[in-house]
Amino acid sequence: MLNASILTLITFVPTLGAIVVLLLPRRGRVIPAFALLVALVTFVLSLHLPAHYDYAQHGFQFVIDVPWIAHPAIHYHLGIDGLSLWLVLLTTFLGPIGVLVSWRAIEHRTKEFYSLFLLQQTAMIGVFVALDLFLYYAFWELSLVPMAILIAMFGRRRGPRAALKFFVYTFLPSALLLVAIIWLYAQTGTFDFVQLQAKLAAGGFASGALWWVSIAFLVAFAVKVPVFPLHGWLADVIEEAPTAMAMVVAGKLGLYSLFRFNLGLFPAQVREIAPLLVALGVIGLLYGAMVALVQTDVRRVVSYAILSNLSFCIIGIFCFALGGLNGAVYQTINEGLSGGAILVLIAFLYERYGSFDMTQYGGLASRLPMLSTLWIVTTLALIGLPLLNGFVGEFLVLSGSFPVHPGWVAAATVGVILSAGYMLWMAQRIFYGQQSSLVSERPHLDLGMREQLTLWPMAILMVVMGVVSPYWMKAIDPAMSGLANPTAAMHLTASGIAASASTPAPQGGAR
Amino acid sequence: MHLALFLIFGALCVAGALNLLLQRHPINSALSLIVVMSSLAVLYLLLGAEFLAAAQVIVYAGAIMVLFTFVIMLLNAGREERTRGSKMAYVIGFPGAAVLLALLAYVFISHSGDFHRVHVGEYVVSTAALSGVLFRDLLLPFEVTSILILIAILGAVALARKEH
Amino acid sequence: MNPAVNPALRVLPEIILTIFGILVMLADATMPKTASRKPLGWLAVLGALAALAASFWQQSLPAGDAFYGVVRTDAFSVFFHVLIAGIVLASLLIALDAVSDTTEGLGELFALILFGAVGMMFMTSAVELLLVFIALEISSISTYIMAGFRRKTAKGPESALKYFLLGSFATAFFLYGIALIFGATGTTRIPGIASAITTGHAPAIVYIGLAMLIIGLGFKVSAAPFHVWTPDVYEGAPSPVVALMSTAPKAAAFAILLRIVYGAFPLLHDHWTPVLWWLAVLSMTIGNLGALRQRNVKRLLAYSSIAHAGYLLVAFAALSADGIAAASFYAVAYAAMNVGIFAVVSHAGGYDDRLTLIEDYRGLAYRSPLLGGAMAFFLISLIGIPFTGGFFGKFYVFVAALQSGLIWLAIIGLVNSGIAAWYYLRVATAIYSRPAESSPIHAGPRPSFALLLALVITVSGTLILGIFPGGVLSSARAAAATYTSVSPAPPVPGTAQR
Amino acid sequence: METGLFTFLIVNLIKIVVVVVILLMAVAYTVLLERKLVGRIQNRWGPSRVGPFGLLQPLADGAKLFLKEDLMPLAVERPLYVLAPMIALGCALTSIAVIPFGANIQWHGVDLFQISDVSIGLLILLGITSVGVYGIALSGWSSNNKYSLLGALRASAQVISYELALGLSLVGVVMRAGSLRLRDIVNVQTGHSAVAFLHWNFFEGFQFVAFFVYLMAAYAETNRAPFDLPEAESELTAGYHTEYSSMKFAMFFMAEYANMITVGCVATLLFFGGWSSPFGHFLSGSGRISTAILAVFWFVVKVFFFLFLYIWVRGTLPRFRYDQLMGFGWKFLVPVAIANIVVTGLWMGLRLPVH
Amino acid sequence: MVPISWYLILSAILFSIGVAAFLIKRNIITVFMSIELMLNAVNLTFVAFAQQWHMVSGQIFVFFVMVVAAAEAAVGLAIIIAVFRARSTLNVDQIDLMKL
Repeated sequence: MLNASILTLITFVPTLGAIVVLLLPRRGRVIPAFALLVALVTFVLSLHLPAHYDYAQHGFQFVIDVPWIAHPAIHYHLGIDGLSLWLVLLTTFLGPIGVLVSWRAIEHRTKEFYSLFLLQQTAMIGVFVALDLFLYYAFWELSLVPMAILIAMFGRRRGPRAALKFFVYTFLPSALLLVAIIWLYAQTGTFDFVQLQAKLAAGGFASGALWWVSIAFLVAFAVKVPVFPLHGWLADVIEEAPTAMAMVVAGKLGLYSLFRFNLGLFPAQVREIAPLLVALGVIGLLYGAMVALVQTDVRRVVSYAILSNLSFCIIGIFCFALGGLNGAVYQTINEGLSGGAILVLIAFLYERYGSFDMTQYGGLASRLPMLSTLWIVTTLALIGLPLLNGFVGEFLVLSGSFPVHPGWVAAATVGVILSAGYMLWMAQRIFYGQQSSLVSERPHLDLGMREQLTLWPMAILMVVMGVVSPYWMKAIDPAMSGLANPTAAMHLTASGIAASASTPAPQGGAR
Repeated sequence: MHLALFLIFGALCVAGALNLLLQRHPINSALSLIVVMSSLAVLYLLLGAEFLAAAQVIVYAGAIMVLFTFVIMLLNAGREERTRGSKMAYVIGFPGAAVLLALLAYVFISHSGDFHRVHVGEYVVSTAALSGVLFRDLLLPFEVTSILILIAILGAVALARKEH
Repeated sequence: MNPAVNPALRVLPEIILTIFGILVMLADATMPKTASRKPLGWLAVLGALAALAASFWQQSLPAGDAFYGVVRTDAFSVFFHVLIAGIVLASLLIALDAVSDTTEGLGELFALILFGAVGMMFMTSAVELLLVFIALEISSISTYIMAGFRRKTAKGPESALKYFLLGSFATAFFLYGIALIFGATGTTRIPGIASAITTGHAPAIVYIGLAMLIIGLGFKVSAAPFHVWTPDVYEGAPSPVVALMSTAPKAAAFAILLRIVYGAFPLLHDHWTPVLWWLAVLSMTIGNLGALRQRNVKRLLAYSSIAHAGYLLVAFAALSADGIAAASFYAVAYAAMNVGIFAVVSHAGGYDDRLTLIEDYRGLAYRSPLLGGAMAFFLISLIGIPFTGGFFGKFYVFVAALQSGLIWLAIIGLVNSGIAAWYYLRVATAIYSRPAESSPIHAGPRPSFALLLALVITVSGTLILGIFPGGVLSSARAAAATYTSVSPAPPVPGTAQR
Repeated sequence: METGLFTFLIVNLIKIVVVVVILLMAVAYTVLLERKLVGRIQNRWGPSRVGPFGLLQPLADGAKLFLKEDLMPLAVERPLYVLAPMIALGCALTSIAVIPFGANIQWHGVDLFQISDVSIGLLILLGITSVGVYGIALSGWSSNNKYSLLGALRASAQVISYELALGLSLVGVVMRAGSLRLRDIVNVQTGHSAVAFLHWNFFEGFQFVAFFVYLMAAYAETNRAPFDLPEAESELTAGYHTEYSSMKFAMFFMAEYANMITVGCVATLLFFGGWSSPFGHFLSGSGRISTAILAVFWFVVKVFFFLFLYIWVRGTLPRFRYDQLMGFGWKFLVPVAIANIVVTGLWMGLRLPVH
Repeated sequence: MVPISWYLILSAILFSIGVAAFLIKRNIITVFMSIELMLNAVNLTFVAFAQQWHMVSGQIFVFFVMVVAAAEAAVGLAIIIAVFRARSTLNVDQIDLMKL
């Protein structure tokens, strides 16, 4: 049955691809072409998910649950719900784009690059689909490695340093996360997310210990997002990493984990600490925006913009309003999409002019109309113009959260305005005004076939997501409604267990 | 007589050991150690271990220590120098050893009630009895020892071989 | 004792190794002086293979004693027999790759490796402290010698000397410990000691004796604060030898430490677990902090091995069947990755350590993708990244610790593994950074068949242990089950909830 | 103990004094014997001036050595320099303590012909022999003279090497006797037939191989020709005792000859039936007194034979080169000794059914 | 007559002196000799306990310790010779090519 094995396929096809890449000859563009093929196949396979997803049903679908290691009891347990559905798709969607954007940027050591890239795909998809905490943690940690090596090997001059920083930043809290996961196992005898949720909801644990466990989870994820004071690695990594990695390094993994585990397993503890996080979110939003305003390096602007946008998601999450949560999920996807797009654009710009300094640019719009158009579209998506995807997310977050923390959310609104400021200012400085010497000296090659292939799908998706958001929401909303209030969460959990218990594992939840 | 012998040779042991510690020249230390070992042989006799007493003299005093003096002479080891390291060692060495001794002595004294008293000839292990256990119950360790010796020979040859 | 089993079969791997060791010696003596000694290495490999096969075969033996209760083959000892035979096999291959035809004393080296392995194997199967002592000495003395095998260099003999002096010092403590235990219980058989101590309290002599045994073995496994010799010895010893001595004697020493504390003093666990707790914390912390400031790769790996000894001790302190299984599993995982990384270091650096500093390894991945990739892979496993043996081993260790309620130990351990990531990554990033133009690196000669074989063994071992640990795990649990009768019941998972 | 402590001490003291005096006399006349015999071998007379046939020569030598000035070179390591000859002579004399030189005849509970009858007599002999090397080693080292040091180094290496072969060669004998007590070893070899000498270990126990190994190892142990490298005068002046003079020199001298006698005694005891008559009851005495005397007689005869052999060898064989010496010891004597043990073990195993 | 504990204390004294000597002495050979002293002290303990329990195995242990000590001495002295050849010194503090 395809439904049972589809997640396994989506997860491990890239790994298989990675192994094959290692065996391919280093001739011509064989390796990137093959990697593209693998990424596309993965994407096509992942299209099966929304097509066969049962939107009416709560709980996890496409479930596969077979014992992996007998003792300690670890299962190979995969499944998706409305939350992970779109994140998996986002990841598989960005896969081919990552290959295409690297097409010219990576000229040497292609074998290493593409095999690690594909391995990274596996790790990220694995994070979204794993329902066994051990398995989840394995993918979570695994996602660090190819990322770090790729940054070190293919980053710019200070790549190794950035990779080290990234790794250490994320690895140390992960160690605590592991302690927490094992502690949960020691207490409950299971790594299974669904069972854990039920057992934790049933109560009976020392609240102090549980609180610390939730903190361990929180910190590990907050670093990965990153949440405001833990963002030290972000700018360096965005600056140094190859574009294909910079696109995926921040945001979705950490945010997904916050949704899934912090909100899913520790609703009570999270609510205790939520005000702090909302405050951090607002501070991060404003801080990111203000720092971005004074940057001249485009990558720095974008990296602080990303920090700012992600902080926005944090606000949405920790207000615990259904609208805010929905918006946060949407915003997570948006960020992956639009943030990725702007990084791709920057990369293309750099390939042409060899500079990241926006003061050296000017008047590009007339020379490169296609690039400029796409840039503007992306900018508008990022600042939340209606009819584009960013608007939906921002609106949902602000409107949903405002009743909960009116003061903070009002402050966040200022951040939104600031973000419009720096993004537009950047666009203005690069594309309009007088042509700079840098621009006029170089030949003007507008986007080529490959580059258009890279960007148009993203641009189109931005528009589609802005216009027909309910299509996405019908999966997100049920998943979030359970997290919005804890009693509903109990209910959801109960039904989730019922669902996974009533349907035999191989058949999954969907029909 | 047992007591007298114990006191004499025990004192000799301690004196030898202290001399080893205090002498600056390795050969004097080596000779002190020989004194300790020979005195121990007498104590073994008092404790009814005849075979061991002889083995002690043959193996330790007669072979191992000869090897030591041989090497000292071969390398023409001179007096020990006092260096910075030795001050540090004094700070650790004496208190460490003193603590160890105090601990052990305390334990032995506090348990002294549990121990027998030894009389001369009360329990003498004959060589035959010794070999009876050695070649039956402990045959395997005995055989395995041969590997140990083989290794020692191999190693000594490999390490001290002359340059080609 | 099962009368149907010929006692010789219970020591079959040891016998095979001894025979092959003697064959190597004799062949070495009869060969012409100028002939290449590499065939001897292959002969030794053959011996290690035979011993490995024999060890596997021993799994079919019913558990029992032989030679008047001096050795015991049970799931536990056979588990470690297999492990040691595997390590010896890989180390021999590494040695074959690293040495040249003109390397001095090759015949002796191969023979010593085989003989040393005999001692290590006996350590895991001995239940009589006398045999433990002899076996420990065989393993130690052979490693002392091998540590100083490059005697023309200034560092070789120095490292042998340090290892020897401190090792013998530790041996004296170990021996005193045995003497005191013998004095308190009147026996040197491990089961006999266990039956002599019938309550949770014992005479003070027993405690001192046990402490001395732990000190002695602590030296052998290079647990802090008894670790001072490790970095120097690893630095001065030839890399193939380090591959062996950082894993096999340690695994054997851990096995015997397990036998002693769990097998002979199960009822005194209230007294020895805190000691192990502290040893674990100190080893992890000192090992990792020490490694942070190392520039020499071999020294760095030495400190890392101290840290890994600490992780292993965490499992000991867990005081449960899971803890024993975790320790056994970890020993295997550590062996696979550490032997592997020394295979790379040995090939890249050569027998005479051409490359020593981390900077020397800059760009290894560019010069030789195979070596660089393999080294990065082993570093990743040492860090403890999932789907490698290093991760699952660590994971299982901390599962055992947390199940026994050692929360702080687990936190300290995992924070430590976070710190450790830093220095492993320094090496890893060096491997993957572009080499400086003037750097003297050359990745050495083309990897030989022996090296490829060793890498295949270690890489696949590390991967299998990370992805499909089930097989080894069930063996480890069977090994641990040897002690379930004597170890206190572990806390049942889920009790907190009910 | 039947006798009191005091009597025990007195009787033993007397025994010791008597034995030591006899031994020293024997040493003195062994020297004379050597000089005479070597003289004859070299076709000259040897000492003949002092007393009839030069019989008073040892006394004259002794007096000379006593009266000479005792030189103490300035650069020597004084305490050890003084100690070394004492160790050498002490060990040489002590080893005689466990040697039974006559039949086991008790007088008021006191064994007349042995100072101390211990159950591990053979081991004690070996032990004392092995300690004796310190005398040589220390003398050479403390003399602060390179010839002496070389001699001492040679001696140490040689003694350690050959001790192995020596010890191994005795194992066969011990196996046959099943005891380390020297009297037991002799008793095993004693027979009553007219050809009792066939019971000797040398013949019956197949131990003639062991005997030759022992003999050669013992020659090396005593630093006698052809193994006298430590004092090889052509290379090292006088080896370890180059710097010694007067009484200290005499002590080394005496130690060497005392050791020769000890070796002779041991060879007699272990391989040639000790004090027992080679011809069974013939000449073995019937009464207590005659038994005692004849036993001592046989013993002395046999020992004398070995002393004679010593001197004969010295007069006949050239000195080994150093590497030959080591090679001979390690590559020939040790393997042969081990083979002898194996063969003896097999032979005994075949002869004695398992009980 | 003489209590066993006296022997044990004597051996403890010797062992402690050995430990102190190991830490204090600066000549490699002497350091090695102090290890031998420690082993001898342990041997005395074994023999004393063998007398205490009237068990032969305690004495046999000593026998094995001697064998081991001999093997150790052979190897140890070979190592010392190798060190001396390489470094021409026997002072522990000068054997410091590698930082401890």
